[in-house]
Amino acid sequence: MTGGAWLCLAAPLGGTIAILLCGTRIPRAAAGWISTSSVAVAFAGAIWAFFGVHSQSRPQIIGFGNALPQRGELTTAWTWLQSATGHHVFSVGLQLLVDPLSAVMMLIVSGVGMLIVLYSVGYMDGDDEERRYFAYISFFVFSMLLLVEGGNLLLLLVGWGLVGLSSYLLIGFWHERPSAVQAAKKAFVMNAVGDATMALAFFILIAHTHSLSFGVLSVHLSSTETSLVALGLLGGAVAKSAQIPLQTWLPDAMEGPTPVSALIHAATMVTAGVYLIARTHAIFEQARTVELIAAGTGALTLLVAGLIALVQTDIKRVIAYSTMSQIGYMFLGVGVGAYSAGMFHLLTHAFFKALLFMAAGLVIHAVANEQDIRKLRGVGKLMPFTKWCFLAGALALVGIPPFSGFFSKDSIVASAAALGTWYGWIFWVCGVLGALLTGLYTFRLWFLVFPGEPSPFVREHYHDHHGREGAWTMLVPVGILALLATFGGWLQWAPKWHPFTSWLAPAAPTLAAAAPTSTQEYFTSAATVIAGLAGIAIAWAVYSEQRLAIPAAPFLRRTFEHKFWFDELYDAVFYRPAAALAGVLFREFEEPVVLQTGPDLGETTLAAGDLMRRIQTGLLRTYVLFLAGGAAAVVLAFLIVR
Amino acid sequence: MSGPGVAWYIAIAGFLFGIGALGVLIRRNPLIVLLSLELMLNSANLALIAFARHFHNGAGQVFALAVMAVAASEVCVGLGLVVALNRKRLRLDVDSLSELRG
Amino acid sequence: MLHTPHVDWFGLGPIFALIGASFLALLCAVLVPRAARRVAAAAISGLGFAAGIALAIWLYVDSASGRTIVAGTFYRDRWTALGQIILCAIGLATTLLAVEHVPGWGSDTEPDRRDDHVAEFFALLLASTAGMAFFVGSANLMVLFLSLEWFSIALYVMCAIDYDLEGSLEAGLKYLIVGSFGAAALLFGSALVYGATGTISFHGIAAAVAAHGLTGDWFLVLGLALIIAGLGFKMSAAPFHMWTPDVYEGAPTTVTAFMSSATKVAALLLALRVMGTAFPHDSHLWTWGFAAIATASLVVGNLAALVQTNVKRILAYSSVSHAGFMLIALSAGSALGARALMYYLIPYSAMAFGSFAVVAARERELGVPVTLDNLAGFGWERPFLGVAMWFFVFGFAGLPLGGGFVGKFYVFAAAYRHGWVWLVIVGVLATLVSLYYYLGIVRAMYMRPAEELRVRTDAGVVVGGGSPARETLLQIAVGGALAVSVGSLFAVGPLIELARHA
Amino acid sequence: MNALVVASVGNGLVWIVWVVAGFSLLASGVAVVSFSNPFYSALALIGNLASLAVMYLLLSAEFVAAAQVLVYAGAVMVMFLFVIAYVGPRREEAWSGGPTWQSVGAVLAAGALLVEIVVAVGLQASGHLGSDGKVGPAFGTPAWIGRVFLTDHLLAFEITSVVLLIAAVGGVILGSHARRGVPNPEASTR
Amino acid sequence: MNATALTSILIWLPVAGALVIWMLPLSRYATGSLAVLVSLLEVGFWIDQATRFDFSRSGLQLAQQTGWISDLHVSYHVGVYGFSLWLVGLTVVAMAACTGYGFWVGRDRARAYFGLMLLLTGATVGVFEAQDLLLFYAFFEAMLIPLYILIGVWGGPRRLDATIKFVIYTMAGSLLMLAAIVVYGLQVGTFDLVSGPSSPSRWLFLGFMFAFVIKAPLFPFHGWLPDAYRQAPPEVAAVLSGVIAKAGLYGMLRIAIPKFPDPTSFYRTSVLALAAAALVYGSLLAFRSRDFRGVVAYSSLAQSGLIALGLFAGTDLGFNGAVLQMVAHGLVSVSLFLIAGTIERRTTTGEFQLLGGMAKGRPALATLLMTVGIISLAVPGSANFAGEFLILAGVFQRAWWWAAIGAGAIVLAAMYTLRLISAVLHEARGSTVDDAALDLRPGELALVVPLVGLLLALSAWPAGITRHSFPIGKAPTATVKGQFR
Repeated sequence: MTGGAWLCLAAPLGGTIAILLCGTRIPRAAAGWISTSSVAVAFAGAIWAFFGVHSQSRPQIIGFGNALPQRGELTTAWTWLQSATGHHVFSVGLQLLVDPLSAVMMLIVSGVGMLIVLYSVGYMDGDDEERRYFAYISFFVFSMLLLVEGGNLLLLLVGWGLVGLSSYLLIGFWHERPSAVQAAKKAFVMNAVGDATMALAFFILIAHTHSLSFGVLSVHLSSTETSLVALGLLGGAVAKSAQIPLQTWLPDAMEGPTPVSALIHAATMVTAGVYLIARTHAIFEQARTVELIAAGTGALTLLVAGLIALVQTDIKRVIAYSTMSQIGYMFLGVGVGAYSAGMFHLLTHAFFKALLFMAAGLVIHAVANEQDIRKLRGVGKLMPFTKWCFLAGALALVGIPPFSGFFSKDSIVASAAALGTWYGWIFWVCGVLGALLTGLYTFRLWFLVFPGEPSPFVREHYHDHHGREGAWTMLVPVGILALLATFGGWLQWAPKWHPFTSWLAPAAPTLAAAAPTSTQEYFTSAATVIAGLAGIAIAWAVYSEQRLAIPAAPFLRRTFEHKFWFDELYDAVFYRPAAALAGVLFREFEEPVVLQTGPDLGETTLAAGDLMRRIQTGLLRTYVLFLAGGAAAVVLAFLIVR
Repeated sequence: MSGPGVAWYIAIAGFLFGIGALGVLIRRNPLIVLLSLELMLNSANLALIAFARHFHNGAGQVFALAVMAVAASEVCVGLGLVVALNRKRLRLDVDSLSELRG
Repeated sequence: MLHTPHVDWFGLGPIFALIGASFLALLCAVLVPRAARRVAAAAISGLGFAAGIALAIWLYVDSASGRTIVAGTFYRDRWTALGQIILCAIGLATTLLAVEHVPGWGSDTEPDRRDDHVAEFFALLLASTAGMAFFVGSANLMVLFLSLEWFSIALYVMCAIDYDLEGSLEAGLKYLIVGSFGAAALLFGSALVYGATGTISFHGIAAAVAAHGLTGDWFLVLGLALIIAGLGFKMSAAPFHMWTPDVYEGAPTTVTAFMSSATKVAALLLALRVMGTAFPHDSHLWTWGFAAIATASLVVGNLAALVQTNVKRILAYSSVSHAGFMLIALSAGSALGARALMYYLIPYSAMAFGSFAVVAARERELGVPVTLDNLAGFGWERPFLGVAMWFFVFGFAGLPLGGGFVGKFYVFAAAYRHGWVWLVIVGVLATLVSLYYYLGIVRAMYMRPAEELRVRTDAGVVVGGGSPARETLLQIAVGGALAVSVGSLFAVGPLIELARHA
Repeated sequence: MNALVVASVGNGLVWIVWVVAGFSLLASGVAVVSFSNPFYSALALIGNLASLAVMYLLLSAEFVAAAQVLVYAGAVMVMFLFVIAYVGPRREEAWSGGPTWQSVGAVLAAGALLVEIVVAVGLQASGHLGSDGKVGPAFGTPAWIGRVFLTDHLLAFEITSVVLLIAAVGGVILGSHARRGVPNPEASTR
Repeated sequence: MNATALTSILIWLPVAGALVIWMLPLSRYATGSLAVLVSLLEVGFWIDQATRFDFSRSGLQLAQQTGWISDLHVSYHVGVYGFSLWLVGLTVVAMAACTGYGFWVGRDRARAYFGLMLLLTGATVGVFEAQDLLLFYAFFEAMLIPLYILIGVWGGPRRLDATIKFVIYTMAGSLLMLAAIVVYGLQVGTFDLVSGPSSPSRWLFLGFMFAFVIKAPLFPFHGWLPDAYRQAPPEVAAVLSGVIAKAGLYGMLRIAIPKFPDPTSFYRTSVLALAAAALVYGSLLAFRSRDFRGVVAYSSLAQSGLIALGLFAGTDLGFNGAVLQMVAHGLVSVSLFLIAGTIERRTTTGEFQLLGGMAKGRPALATLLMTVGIISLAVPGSANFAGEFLILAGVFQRAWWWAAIGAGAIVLAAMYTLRLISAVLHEARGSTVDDAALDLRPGELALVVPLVGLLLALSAWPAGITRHSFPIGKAPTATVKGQFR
């Protein structure tokens, strides 16, 4: 199975290098195919690894440092970083871990990745820097796989940073657009903040355990240290998964090409935070408070994002906010301890959110890159296939049975209820409200864009692709994902059958406290489905038939449109002060003090030299005078001292 | 012998030395400066002779004689310079020789 | 019944060689036809110095144990021999430097008297070197004073020998008068010391002081002070240095090169000898005295050099500051200090001579005084001289391109051994300041943009050194200096051995 | 023979002579420094030298005294007078100008030296100086000097001659009229 | 060949090369190729040296010693330790690249130029190999001379002020060090670094540190840095920040810390504070500075601060990280300055207002600059990340807030580096960027690509350095405490 893991990791990197080296010697399209096939190979490797783990009957002890039996295997290529520290040796290998959790993630990343890369072949066709795009995207898949396969915390951080890098590269892919470049920088810097907090957490671990293998997460530290470590990791997770308070980069990231949004900012990278918490649940369980903070963050985010999504007019941004809000659900899940539920939602979300983005991409592609939903009314009539696919995704998103979202989302909310504590119920309420909002904004989008007569703008700008709604490379993946979004959820229905949970159990067992009873499950499902339907109904009433007028709440509307003023806040609190400080330092210290001190001293010395020159009058008598005076002085001194 | 002790002679020599030094310091005519230098050398000579007398050994007197010769040589070169200056129609004023300065 | 003392002719060999050569050169002036006079005189001078070096080396080898000769008036020891070797070497280099452009030629506008005083110049050069050779070996105050006057008078004349140039005359007169004043002070001091101890021989003085406990004797102290003043004048240490920049600037550059190196060597060596042998019991006085003078020289020399534009003046002030450095060694008053001084003198004299020689070359190709401005581009036109110059100035600055580096190190070591960290700090700061003008010279030679290279001379505008005369001998002289200054960095060990045995 | 003289005249006279000589010595010295005309200064110096010679006699250094008179009052001063005559009498105000600190410093420095020496002498006189005994009759006679010169200080003697020679050469170089570039009206008139 | 001879050969071969170049009247082309050949030979000899080095042994290796100044116990004593081996490697590689750059751009007055470059190589290698204080000082100073002339002759318009400033500043430090050396050497009776005992004197420690903090430089002793880095020719600026600055840090590691243990611990907090200040201050000023070289200059100030943090953390991780970071940052800043040079050759400027949009149609330039930039901001997985991670982990063990400051500075580093990248490559095309500004030529690629390749190799295996800078199996702190014996 490790062979599969290595293959899975190496293939996309190989693709990148191949594309870079070939450069302009290969046609543009070829780059796309190299990339696609490399990711396909990775998918094959992932399957190999998956069945490897599957066939591994008995749990065994793997090199975790701790003696807990696990399923899976740890494989090391070479020592990446090593240093003595005291009597111990701090050593980090370039090692991969194949266990149920990483196997699932590998499947998601490479599988969905493969579909999206294939989709990009059509989508990016004709862009004059296609090769660069595919090099980047294969590099992203590599980084993401490194993240999920990384066999120790440092390697996980490496993958963590590299996905951030490739996300930066892809967001800023159209680098002539200032907005794109800005968005890219923003994304990278905010992620760097997360990386920094993670690094700090690791420093604590190193200081106390001299190691960064996953095993050290279950060793016992003092409660403060545990909490600090957990907080550090949470910081990273929050930044990467665009949760409050580090969420502002995600909507801007929509500047990137749509497939990028689908792959990185919907299906895989942004969900890495969830994976991180699931992977490091041991430390979080030691610091339960922090874990609940994570859950709270999720709950808050899913509401805030839902509210903001209500007023967005850019089709991709609406979906982006829905992503934030769905990841909020996942955080809620893993936060309360229902790791498998969170991971399951991650899986289904990857399906339907990628689907939604790519369907949106079809639309954008067909109408000359117009993204404003107010102009796109009635495009569905011209693009039936896209329309139905999108509908499937939308229903899955809202969580209407039998679509996949229903199965995953509800069990999360249910496990919140399972806590039975006051905050448990708060989380539950948030979840249900979130379902309402989801229905509302999703179908606002739907009703605004797809049904009805095409608007003149659409008629004017719509152009099909050889009589189809898009290149087959784009339609096929959308189709496949539509099927997955529809039926993928049947993999597990918590009250009745739960293979997914039991599969993950060895790696991330659900906390007993977060295991809902069947009643809670049914009850919650009913609540959320009703909420979702209600949302849909309101959306229908408001945006389709105009039965209702939107209540005029200008303040609320402005709040939502300004995304609760987070950008303004950060600009005022962090960026401006830093820039101002730099300016002040330069004007007030660097120039006058640091750069000027030397020259000033020099000037003083030269002035002294000038004095000397004035003494040198050229008058012979002066010279004799100094000779005599000097002699007199020496004599005097000697007579005195003698 | 009786009469003024050596100390008196040295005192005189000291005075003479000071006067000569003053002359070198304040006069501008090179000739007079040279004369003042002679004064200084002579004061040294006086001291030497006096000490020779005091110690009853000849070194002092020989020294004095040698100094005379040296003084003569200095004067010789000095006067040569004065002549050269004069030939270049320069004012005989050491203050006017201040091309080199700073 | 008159017992004339036995004269150790061999012990005086180098001096006699020089004097003899001097007389021969003088004879050239009258016997050799004008056409051949220059070459003949130069050849004689060269041979004289060569002979001097040879004899001095022989003397060094032969006199492992030092003793005084000619009725205890002259030292025959390795110390003297070493000093004489250095002095003769400088003289030889000066000869090479002078041959192609003898001071005293007068202006080229009068071709009929291009060989005016050529022979006399070499005679004086030889004579003054002989005087210095005597000076470093003198064993009593009288010989000291006489030999001092000997080479001083020769130098006065050499400075003024370009008497068609007002600057030369002025330099001569200033040097003469200030020098005579200094000599008078030294003489009076000697008289007082004689008065205090009743003897004029160095050993005798020390013995008398020891015998009668004259350490604090008024006359002795007074005389010592005046002697220090007189010597301080010769080594151009502040505040007795004031004549230095003017004379160095006014004198013919060849003469300046000779003075700046040879005079310092002689004066410092002798000062070390006098203080060590005659006044060991007053070291508590003269160590401090020299330390103070050293500090003054470092401060004055370096500060004043900062603001100069005339290169000869810069180098003059730098020689003042180096007098300061060497006085640090002297003021340590220890064997280490002596070695330090001995060692320092070798690269220093080479660098001083070499730098002035380079200036001379530039001066000859421009026909005007060399300033930082008209030095522009020199490094590119005359690569060898340029490289030599930056070796010299960086060596002055104590950068590890030459013995100057090790010399400074030695000097500081000596000062620290003597417990004077403050003096080390002073030296360090002085070096720091000195960097500015040393670097300034290199900057002028290499880093000025091309358009600054045009300089105005009395012969109209010339592009700096357009087609300079190839002065092979000058380049040989500079090369020799370069070899010595760089070689002394690597050959520290052997040189120190020489100094140690001296 | 002078020893007899001194012996006969006795102390009082010695003192008187000393005082007179000393006075004229200093007076002439001051005169040398303060005359505005070099010619007078030169004459004053002759007087100075003469009184010095007397001092030497008092110190029983006949030969030196004689040499003093011959060499100085004879050769050197004559040389001086010639040059002064050649240059022509030039008047110059006695006290030169220049920077004020210059003059002040001049007086201070010279004064300081003078005072220091005299003070030292005074302090010393209380010490071992002062006393002084008889000297042998030969002391200071030419013969005696000659012996000293040829035995103990042979080298000095030789050096002196060299110095004189060099000075002569120098004087020739600097003073020589030969093929002078600069036209010299005085020379032509003379 | 005798293995120990290699140590001296590495120092004197380039010097000999310089002399040959000055002696022979070769053509510009011949001169350049000779110089490049010599610098490549250096690399070869270094590889040979590295292969002969026994990383498991502790103590000085491949050492040579002959007397120099016998009566003061000063000797010509050279040799290498693990970490100095890496720094020598950095030197020869960087110098080879920079000499090659000089050859590629065809510097005028070729003989002088290449001679000086070779001289610089020899002196710098000497600094890292010298095992005698006076010898160390000699080489430390000797580096200045070629630098002075290189900057002063081939530098930018305001080069004269820059050179004077640079030399005076650095000499101010090193002269005090000379005083300290004299005192130390005479106190302990030897100038030998290996046999010399440790000293408790705080003054001496300060004397040495003064020289090193100016050379490194640390805040606020960097007054010479901005001008020097802006006015120097790009390849010389590359050497300055990539190699010469490391000499100061090397001095801390080799001399200041092991020879003065008590003063080190006494002043530890102060030095750490200076280092942290340099880190934050440098990053802030890099963030506001308006030209390519300004950013790189201030960022290397920040990096020096970071490395000093690692050194004075006094922990094993810190030492290992510092050595790794010295090499990694050396390579990074050399590459960055060379790229800056290529850009300035095309656009005549490094001003951000006048640049931009260069990525379009210049894939090689874009890729290389992007790669180096990304590595220099220490993206996880890069060699610089490994170094910074170890350093901060190490200093964390000293006190958590140092690491916190460092982590903050990492975010700042991301900000200014990305700003640099996009100002040059992205958005609208700058006014000076025209079609005449071509992509990197093969010659330039041949210079930069190997450096980047080395960086990537180092990123793939940072342990290659961290395991081999100090004797394997011995804790660095122990080694340092034992004065590397």
